[in-house]
Amino acid sequence: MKLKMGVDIGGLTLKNPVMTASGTFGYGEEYSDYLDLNRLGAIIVKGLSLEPRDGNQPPRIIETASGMLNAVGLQNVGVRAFIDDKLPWLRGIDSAIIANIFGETIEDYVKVAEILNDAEGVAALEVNISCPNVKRGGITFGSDPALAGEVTRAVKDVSHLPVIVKLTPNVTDITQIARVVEAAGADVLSLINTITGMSVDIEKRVPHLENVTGGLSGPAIKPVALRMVWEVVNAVSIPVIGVGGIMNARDALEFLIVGAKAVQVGTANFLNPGVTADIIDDMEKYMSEKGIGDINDLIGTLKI
Amino acid sequence: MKLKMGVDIGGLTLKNPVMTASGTFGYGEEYSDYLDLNRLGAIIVKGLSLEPRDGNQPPRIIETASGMLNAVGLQNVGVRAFIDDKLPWLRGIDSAIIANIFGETIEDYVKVAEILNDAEGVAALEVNISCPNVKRGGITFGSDPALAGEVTRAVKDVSHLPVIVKLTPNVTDITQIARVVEAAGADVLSLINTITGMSVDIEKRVPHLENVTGGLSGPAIKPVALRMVWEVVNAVSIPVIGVGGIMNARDALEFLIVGAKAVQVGTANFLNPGVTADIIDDMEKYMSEKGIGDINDLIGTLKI
Amino acid sequence: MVLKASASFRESLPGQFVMVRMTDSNAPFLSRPFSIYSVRSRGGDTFVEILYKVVGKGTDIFSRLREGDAMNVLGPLGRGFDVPSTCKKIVLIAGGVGVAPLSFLAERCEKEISGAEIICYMGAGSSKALAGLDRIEGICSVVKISTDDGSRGHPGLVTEFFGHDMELYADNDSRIYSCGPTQMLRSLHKLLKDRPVACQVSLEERMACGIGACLGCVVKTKSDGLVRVCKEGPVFDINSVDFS
Amino acid sequence: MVLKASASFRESLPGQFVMVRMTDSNAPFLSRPFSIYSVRSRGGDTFVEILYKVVGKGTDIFSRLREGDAMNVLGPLGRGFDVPSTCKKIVLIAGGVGVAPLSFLAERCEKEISGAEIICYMGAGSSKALAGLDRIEGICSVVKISTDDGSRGHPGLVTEFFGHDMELYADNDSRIYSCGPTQMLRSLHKLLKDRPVACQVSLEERMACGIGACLGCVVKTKSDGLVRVCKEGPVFDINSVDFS
Ligand SMILES: Cc1cc2nc3c(=O)[nH]c(=O)nc-3n(C[C@H](O)[C@H](O)[C@H](O)COP(=O)(O)OP(=O)(O)OC[C@H]3O[C@@H](n4cnc5c(N)ncnc54)[C@H](O)[C@@H]3O)c2cc1C
Ligand SMILES: Cc1cc2nc3c(=O)[nH]c(=O)nc-3n(C[C@H](O)[C@H](O)[C@H](O)COP(=O)(O)OP(=O)(O)OC[C@H]3O[C@@H](n4cnc5c(N)ncnc54)[C@H](O)[C@@H]3O)c2cc1C
Ligand SMILES: Cc1cc2nc3c(=O)[nH]c(=O)nc-3n(C[C@H](O)[C@H](O)[C@H](O)COP(=O)(O)O)c2cc1C
Ligand SMILES: Cc1cc2nc3c(=O)[nH]c(=O)nc-3n(C[C@H](O)[C@H](O)[C@H](O)COP(=O)(O)O)c2cc1C
Ligand code: FES
Ligand code: FES
Repeated sequence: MKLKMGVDIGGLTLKNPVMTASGTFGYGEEYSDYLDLNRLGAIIVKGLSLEPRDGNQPPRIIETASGMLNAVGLQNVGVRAFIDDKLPWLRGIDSAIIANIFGETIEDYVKVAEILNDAEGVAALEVNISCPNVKRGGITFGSDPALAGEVTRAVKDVSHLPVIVKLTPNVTDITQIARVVEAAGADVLSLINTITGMSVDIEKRVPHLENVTGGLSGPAIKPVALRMVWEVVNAVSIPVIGVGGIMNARDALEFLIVGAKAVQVGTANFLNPGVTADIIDDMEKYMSEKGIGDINDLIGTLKI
Repeated sequence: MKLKMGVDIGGLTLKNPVMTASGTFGYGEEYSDYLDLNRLGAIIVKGLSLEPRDGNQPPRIIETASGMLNAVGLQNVGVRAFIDDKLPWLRGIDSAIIANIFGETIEDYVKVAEILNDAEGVAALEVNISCPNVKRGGITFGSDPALAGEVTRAVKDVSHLPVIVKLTPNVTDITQIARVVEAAGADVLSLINTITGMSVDIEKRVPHLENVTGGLSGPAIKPVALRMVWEVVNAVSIPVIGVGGIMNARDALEFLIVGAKAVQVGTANFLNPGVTADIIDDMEKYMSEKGIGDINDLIGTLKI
Repeated sequence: MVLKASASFRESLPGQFVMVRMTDSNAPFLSRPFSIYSVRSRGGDTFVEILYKVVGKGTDIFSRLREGDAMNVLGPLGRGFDVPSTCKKIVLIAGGVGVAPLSFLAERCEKEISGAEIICYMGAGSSKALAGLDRIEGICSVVKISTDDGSRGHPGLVTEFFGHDMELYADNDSRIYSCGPTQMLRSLHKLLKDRPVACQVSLEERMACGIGACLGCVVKTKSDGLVRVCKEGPVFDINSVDFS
Repeated sequence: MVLKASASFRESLPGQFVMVRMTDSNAPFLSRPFSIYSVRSRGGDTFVEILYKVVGKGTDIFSRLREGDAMNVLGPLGRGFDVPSTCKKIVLIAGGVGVAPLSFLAERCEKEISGAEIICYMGAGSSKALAGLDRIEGICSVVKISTDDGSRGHPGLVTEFFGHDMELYADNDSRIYSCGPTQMLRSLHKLLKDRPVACQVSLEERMACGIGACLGCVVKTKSDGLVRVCKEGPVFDINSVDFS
């Protein structure tokens, strides 16, 4: 049986629902020795800002139980260097290339989106709204419904590309934010970004991270991600991409079954750089075993 | 060197800062074969409601990566049966007995608190505000600052006991709730309760829990709990008790170092029923090694 | 798997169980419950044996352990089977590894009830899944085998096989004990529901603590609502359980 | 620890490292980086050896593994030491298990640079912590030992010991290579900062991916800001690193 693995999300057609999560797959090339990048549904690159950024001082990462905290601080080469130095290589890959963007003001987001309008080879934007808004006292865009809506609308107004908005889990009611972002014009939602956490070195009595707090990722957060995806799928009508703690096909399938149209694999890439290819293989195996010919027939089939 | 392990929290003096978390230690007696309960700083019993409750249908628990989800649904014998059948036995234990209480309306909380005023042997109340308010459309008391303040004030108004309010982590800004609850008269804060999560059986395509979602506990959530305790310690001036993912003395020490005056051990009791005694022993060992004679000299000593 | 354990296990009753966990590892995270298959003393040490089937993550990890690996073993836990002082026919109905507590029970009955005939109905998916067969054959007068795929013994469900023979066991001088998948116990319940014969079953439910504290392992009963399998069970009178 | 690995490891360069993780286990969660201590071929198989010290959770778990346990090994990774084609004096300064990559380097230098004298300064906390001593003694012309507690060799820091001898190594015909705790490299940097001698050091930082993707492992450099230890390093020219 030939399996149909393709999914449509907000005007974008992916050859399969497996994407790599922003910040965990570099600019793609870092992984080219470890798997055939052409197999991926999409590659989402490290978050891009208007100007290059240095990020936080080390130590930037620390392991936790079934997870890790990172405080990389959004270090990146900047959107222009991405287009000049990284994108040409990525154009050679037959997989959707998605640019993850962020800013400290709404104008920053808008400018990055505008610059990417002219960049050939970018299939969509993913807007990371888990960043502090420097103009509004540092509250993150993603934790305030009004701000989340504003930044979404601003990017949608200028961008020619499908716009995915990536939600933060550090909120009381993620469906509220999801609905506002949908109303503001987002084509797709992706969730979750990392959960803020902390870890302490009891010998030195200092935080393990120079930045004090960091973002928790990995299998530890999967139950929370899955719950939020399920809540959001039931609250909006645009497609939802599931992210958070996916280590293998079984984990990915849980997200599809609750209703995610696609998934992103993050931290798992660090433990096994070829993991996404394994996930696609094992997903196909599961479908064959269950007699499911089209992945779309699996999506959203949770029985309650 | 004789170590000073006692701590004062909101008018309550504990022989040491190690408590057992509500819902994970039954009514104490279940553990009497496995450790000397007199060693504990405090025992917090399973959450009590006005009337006995059956709780949710099984399956109620499922394991996750370094954690577990539970949807016990607050099954309990009811506050009166607790006083009649469980408390007499607990009075024989030389450790503070704390009654965890909850309700579906503010009146429920008030009635349970009033009934416990007359119960000899209860050292304090811990008010679980992670419950849905049935009168206000099911929004949980703990995720709405106004409701959290209201229920706190209502319990404080009637209770003669020190009142600990237990915060839920499922909020955007836990410091906001913490400040409101402090202003409403809480003597102590404890945090965190479980984080809402979900898990799916991909063979049957059903949720693993009959209740669909459940509360995530265990080491997976420790980084989130520690971050929230640190945030709250810096936001309020009443004592804070740290809960979430504590498996050993090292974990417990992290919470004390960021500023918690005491800790609660939850899920770890399931894996090793004698774990709290080990934690107290190892905490003392750490203090001896570091030459810290009084546990209060360790609390809040994080260097940033 | 044979586990070296504390001397307190010598008092174990058939039907009681242990909670098992790897020392110093969070995988699997929770302890796993297993019925006690046997308890033996050798040279002052006590050894608890369990018989298990690999069905998921935890049992997969256990199956890759090697001699000498350290485990935490909590027990003996729960309520065991009631063993009568006299009885003519002891009927055991085992599904798969459900044979483990029944085998322990059969050993005990053989020792303690003189003159009782012990008959075992043993069912499994296929002949390969008939774990523990040799030992129970050594204890029982008769072992009647059935397999779902017919690869050995009676083809079909063990409860069907037992159903055919049921009239052989008089209500007043027989005792029935069963352990296996819930679906099997449900069928047995249907078969027996009009008869006053004494029948006890060992139930399974997901557990966290095993000692009655977490309230995770409840099962529905007819008159007491939701009760804990680890504390009020795992052995229940079949008529007290609400199998609906 | 000796790891059976893919043939690609035959191309490993001294100073390169591997990322090691237990197959099918989340404890420790992240892979751990270790310098390659040696690479050997035997009967068509390739074996990578690492020399490690138990300092925390991960290394503790590794130390309890047994022959035949499965590990995931990623590598060879990063930038190794530059090995000159000619050179009179190769000076190695090792702190503790920092001797591992230097030992691999010494083997290579002995083979590839004819007539070079290889001198090793080896320091550790105490005589017990002098792991890998025998092997490096077999390769180098001289091994000069120091221990912090004076239990063997020169009492004091290895950098002090080297400092006394420094004038023996002419700037233009010597090469210095070092690996050890950051504090030690910082002292070495101070000692050498006014001299134009070629010195390379191998740095350590916490890593998640080991392949340049996570940006977790950065270190401050004088002219390029924060760069990745796993990709631009772990070997750096000592003068390019900002030790402040
Ligand atoms: C009192 C008691 C005694 C038991 N005795 C034995 C025994 O002697 N031998 C034996 O092989 N097994 C026994 N079991 C079942 C055993 O506990 C489970 O098979 C085991 O926990 C599965 O762990 P896992 O990680 O391999 O599977 P998981 O990955 O957790 O799950 C795999 C499958 O097993 C099912 N399962 C998991 N846990 C349980 C459970 N506690 N009860 C029922 N089904 C479960 C799941 O629904 C799933 O379908 C007993 C269970 C109980 C409650
Ligand atoms: C390129 C490179 C090569 C290395 N080569 C070797 C080697 O050949 N032999 C060897 O024994 N060790 C080597 N290390 C260090 C080794 O990676 C750490 O000792 C190991 O990861 C500690 O793991 P753990 O879980 O036991 O300790 P943890 O519990 O994670 O930490 C225990 C202590 O070790 C420190 N530590 C942890 N990880 C690192 C790290 N990546 N770098 C520096 N300090 C760390 C922590 O700060 C803490 O004080 C190397 C590190 C790098 C980056
Ligand atoms: C080291 C690291 C860097 C990350 N950088 C970004 C980023 O630049 N932009 C973004 O939107 N998300 C970023 N994330 C979040 C991931 O894309 C993902 O949402 C999160 O890690 C949860 O998925 P996981 O558990 O599979 O890792 C980063 C995560 C990690 C671990
Ligand atoms: C099975 C179970 C039942 C619980 N019941 C209660 C409860 O009745 N009241 C309450 O306030 N918290 C309850 N909790 C939450 C714990 O007290 C604790 O806040 C949480 O589990 C986090 O701590 P841990 O990670 O150490 O378990 C329960 C937790 C578990 C796992
Ligand atoms: S397993 Fe915890 S109450 Fe039964
Ligand atoms: S370890 Fe990931 S970039 Fe170096």
